[in-house]
Amino acid sequence: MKSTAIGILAILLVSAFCVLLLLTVDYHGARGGTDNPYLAAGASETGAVNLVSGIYLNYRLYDSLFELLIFSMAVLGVRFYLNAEKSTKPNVARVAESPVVRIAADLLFGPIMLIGVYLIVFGHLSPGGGFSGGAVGGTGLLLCAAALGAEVVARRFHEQIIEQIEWGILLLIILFAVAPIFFDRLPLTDLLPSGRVGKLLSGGTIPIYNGLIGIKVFIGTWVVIYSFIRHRGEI
Amino acid sequence: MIIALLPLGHFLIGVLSLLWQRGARRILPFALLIDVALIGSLWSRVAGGTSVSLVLGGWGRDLGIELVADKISLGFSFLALLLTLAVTVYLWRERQRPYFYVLLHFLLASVFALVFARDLFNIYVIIEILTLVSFLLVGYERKARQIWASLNYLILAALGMAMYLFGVGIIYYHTGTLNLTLLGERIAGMQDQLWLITASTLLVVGVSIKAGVFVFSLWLPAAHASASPAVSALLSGLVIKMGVVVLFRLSTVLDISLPLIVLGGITGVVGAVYTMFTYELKRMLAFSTLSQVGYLLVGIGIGTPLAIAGSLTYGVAHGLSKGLLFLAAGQVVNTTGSAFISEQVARQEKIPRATRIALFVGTLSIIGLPPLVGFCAKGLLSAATDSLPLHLLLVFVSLGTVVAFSKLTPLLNPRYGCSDERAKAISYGILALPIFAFLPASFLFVSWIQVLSWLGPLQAGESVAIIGAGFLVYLVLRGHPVRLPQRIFRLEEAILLILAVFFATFFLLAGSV
Amino acid sequence: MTARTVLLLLLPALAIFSLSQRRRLTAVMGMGLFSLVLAATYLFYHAPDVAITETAIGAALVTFIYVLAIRKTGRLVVVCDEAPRLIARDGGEIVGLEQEIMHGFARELGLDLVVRIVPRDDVGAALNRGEADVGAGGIIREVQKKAELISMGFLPSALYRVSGGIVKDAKHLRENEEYFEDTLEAIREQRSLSMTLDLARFLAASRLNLSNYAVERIEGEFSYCFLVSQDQPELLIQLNAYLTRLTESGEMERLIERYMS
Amino acid sequence: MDVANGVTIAVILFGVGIFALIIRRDLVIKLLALGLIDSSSVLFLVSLNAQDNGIAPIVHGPGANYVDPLPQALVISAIVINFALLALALVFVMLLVERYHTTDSLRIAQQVEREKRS
Repeated sequence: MKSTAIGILAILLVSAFCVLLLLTVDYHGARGGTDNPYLAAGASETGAVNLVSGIYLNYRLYDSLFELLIFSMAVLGVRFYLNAEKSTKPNVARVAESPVVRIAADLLFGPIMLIGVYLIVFGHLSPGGGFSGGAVGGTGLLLCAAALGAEVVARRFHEQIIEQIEWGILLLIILFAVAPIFFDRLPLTDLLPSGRVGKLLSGGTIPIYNGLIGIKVFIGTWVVIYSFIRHRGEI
Repeated sequence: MIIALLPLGHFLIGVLSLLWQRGARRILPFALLIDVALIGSLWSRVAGGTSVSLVLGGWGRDLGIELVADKISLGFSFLALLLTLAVTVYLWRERQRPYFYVLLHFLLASVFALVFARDLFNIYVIIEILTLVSFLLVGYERKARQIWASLNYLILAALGMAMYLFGVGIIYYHTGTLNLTLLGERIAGMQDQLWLITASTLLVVGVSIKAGVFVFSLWLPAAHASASPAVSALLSGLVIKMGVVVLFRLSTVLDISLPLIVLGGITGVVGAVYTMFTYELKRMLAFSTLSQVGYLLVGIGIGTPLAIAGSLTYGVAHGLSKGLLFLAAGQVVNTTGSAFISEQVARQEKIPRATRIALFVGTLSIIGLPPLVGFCAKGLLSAATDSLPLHLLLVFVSLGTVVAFSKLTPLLNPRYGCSDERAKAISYGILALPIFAFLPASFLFVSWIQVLSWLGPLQAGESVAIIGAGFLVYLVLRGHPVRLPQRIFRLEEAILLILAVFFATFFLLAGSV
Repeated sequence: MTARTVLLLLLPALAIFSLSQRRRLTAVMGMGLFSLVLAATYLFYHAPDVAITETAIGAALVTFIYVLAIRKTGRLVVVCDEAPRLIARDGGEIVGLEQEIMHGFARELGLDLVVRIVPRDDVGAALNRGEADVGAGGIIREVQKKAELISMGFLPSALYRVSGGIVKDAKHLRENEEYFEDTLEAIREQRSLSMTLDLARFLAASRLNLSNYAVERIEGEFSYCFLVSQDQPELLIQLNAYLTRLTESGEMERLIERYMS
Repeated sequence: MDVANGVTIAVILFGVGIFALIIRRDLVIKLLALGLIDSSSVLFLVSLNAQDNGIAPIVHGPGANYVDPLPQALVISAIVINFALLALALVFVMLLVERYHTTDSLRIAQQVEREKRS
């Protein structure tokens, strides 16, 4: 088929697809949340003010565990495929040339890390959570790498060790999730008291999961970014 | 509780073997042993036809994620165990990187999670893991061809899963639940609603891309043919079946039987034609997987208990034989150094004897020679099909398979042969034994009285007749190679085709209610 | 027109704009902006958690790894020593026939061209180390016997042997000067020298005073070519195809006319 | 009802994504289009289940008109999963480009074919 023919066919099919979807999805404004089981009892059952966190790390923790597995496998895959081909230039400590970048990076690094930590710690009370907090932290480290050079950062976070830590934390998370069976409860049950709703120490196991996931994602993000930087040979 | 432990346990062991890389290879057999024990104890609870259900975290069905074990999930769990064991033994001597074993554990974890899953979004997450694992496994040796096949696979799979997510969104918006059981209750009597038809189409199309349904799975031949033999065996034998399992789960709730029959028919016929006229061993096996998936879908689409039993038995049977064939084919390609059957025939003195026997057994099973497991499953399925056109369709697919696999007959010359590595021979044995012992495999889904009452001399006669006829057709066709269009396997054309068949599926669904 | 409507209408516009870009970097940046707008839209849909996740992952992380990746994917690295008219510095830029050819070739592959000037002996080494993709700078096809892959010749050339000069200092007596600039320098200072120069370099050198040197034309048919790193046979096929197309379309003749006459 | 609601826009974005996925041959752009498709499914889920006058599901009192938190929780998983797939796809594209020196999908496909035949 010629490319024009493909283009015409594509336009026809895609627009028909869109029209079909729009016509059949009988959208008439969202339903109210009155009959929603999560809204009815979510906060008191999980102890998390942020219902999204409550669902994410309590009601549907099973999904989140597997999602974490996907993330870890992606990190593993990126490292496996990028690092196997030995980078021809071992010294990648090239610092960003423009002083503006350095100063901006210096200035932004602290606040970004702070935001990351805040998202993790208060994930059950306000929007945020382990995943977004960890990703923000990892991205902050990229800024640091841009200012100081990736090698400097990498030396602080020794690769082999942080990888062990990353997987160790994943192990901890699963063990923690499976642990209730030793107390004769179903796996993934929240054993801790949910505490007074709205306080920092509430939400049962949710803050613990948030913390562990946060550290894990933080490391994972950095490993991905560092693998890309190393493969590229400069920042 | 055991239901949750199977996936989570493998998840855990996978992480453990990553942390303790030197032991990764040796942990795997022990883990499999534990699995056998766990599945065995579950089996005793579902054997009577009941199912075991568990909502994680102790919540209600409307809040938490439900896992359900029934005979079908356990049957496929057994298939997963056998295939993994065979692959591990097959690769025992060629020390793989620990990475490989970690991926195997994660593959098992996701397979167990999927066969028990009863939640639309949970299925989404687990299918994505399967995508990721197969993606990493296909490109594992880092050959450019594999990487390209993997990338095509990933792009199409991601497109499919986005469609699936749209479907999930529509369903949740209208019903407020993701649990399949609850969903079934809530949509009762709503089958003619347009939104439900669209959502069903989106779900079916999304999963079909993973399941090896012809028009949706144009990535499959390249990926399965270019991966290393062990990986191909796992992908073809196991991962594809997982898509079929999900389609089956959906079909119990949504009314999708007509599209399944039509898509299955197309898949079967086109797959059979491509199998007949492909002269590259592993690519031919990959196409044969397509045609057999057609079989499975037709069975699920017919929807009577017998048809479903036949179809899912066939799923397990095909997993075993295709696994065996891919492992043996890998050895054939390795020893002769050629991917094409004609050149392999020319150098066949290099093919070890055990490999030859394995190839022979796998072929016999896949063409449905009584009393192997392939025959058993095909017989059940054909007994369940009472409409004539469908029956003819199944006969055609079987015929195509026989014609295609007759190409292997020159390879099976018993005069030649040298001895094989012991590990390889054992791994063939692991898969070949259940093929011979057909009865246990079919008992998984149907009681043995039913099996014996349905599989009479009529079925056996039909099967043998098909094999004979197929061989004759092969003899006629032998000298006339045919080149079939390969362009549809390009990424762009594949997406166009997927869209086109999306509409076909939609109108089939709309027409059937 | 609420703010949400504006943001929503901005989304398809941004998406179409970015995905129709030719330059990958613009497209990536466009999609990064798209993600930010999307995150803002989520806020209007009362989904702060989704908005934060989308900002942290969709907008920041994804964009960063895209930028890191396309910098790596998008380069065609050419190493060469200077050869006047073929590939040489002119002010801040690198100009010449080979530069023009490589520029067109890189554009056809969709890559950014990077030219690095290295000592002439290092051209092969840089290719072997995988630091560069193509070697250029007056490479003579018939002289090459190394492991690199050699493209077809695209321009006839000649070889001249230049030797002699005044021995100032024993350590200056050397076969090859590192850069062509050094060779010119040596001739200007009339140092001792023994070099084989291709046509382009010889023409540049002959503007200087060569009366103290013995000049001898080497017999044989020679032509210019490119070197390709030996782990990239596909690149060689592409390069040869490109050169053939240039020659057949007459474009090559025009280029040669422009630079060599 | 407003035509420019999230659902409509999400479907349009989905269409734009598929279209770009088909007609753009540059693999990096293809991946961007894939990211767009994923984003559109996220927008679809979020906007479909959010009422206009609702408030974010951070509970501070009973009876308020909160939006449904479940789709938001699902969507967070989806975003992370899509990131994971994308990072890996990008790595594979990089490996392919290093080998074939092009991001053109058609040309890579041709070269893979050619390699296979030889």
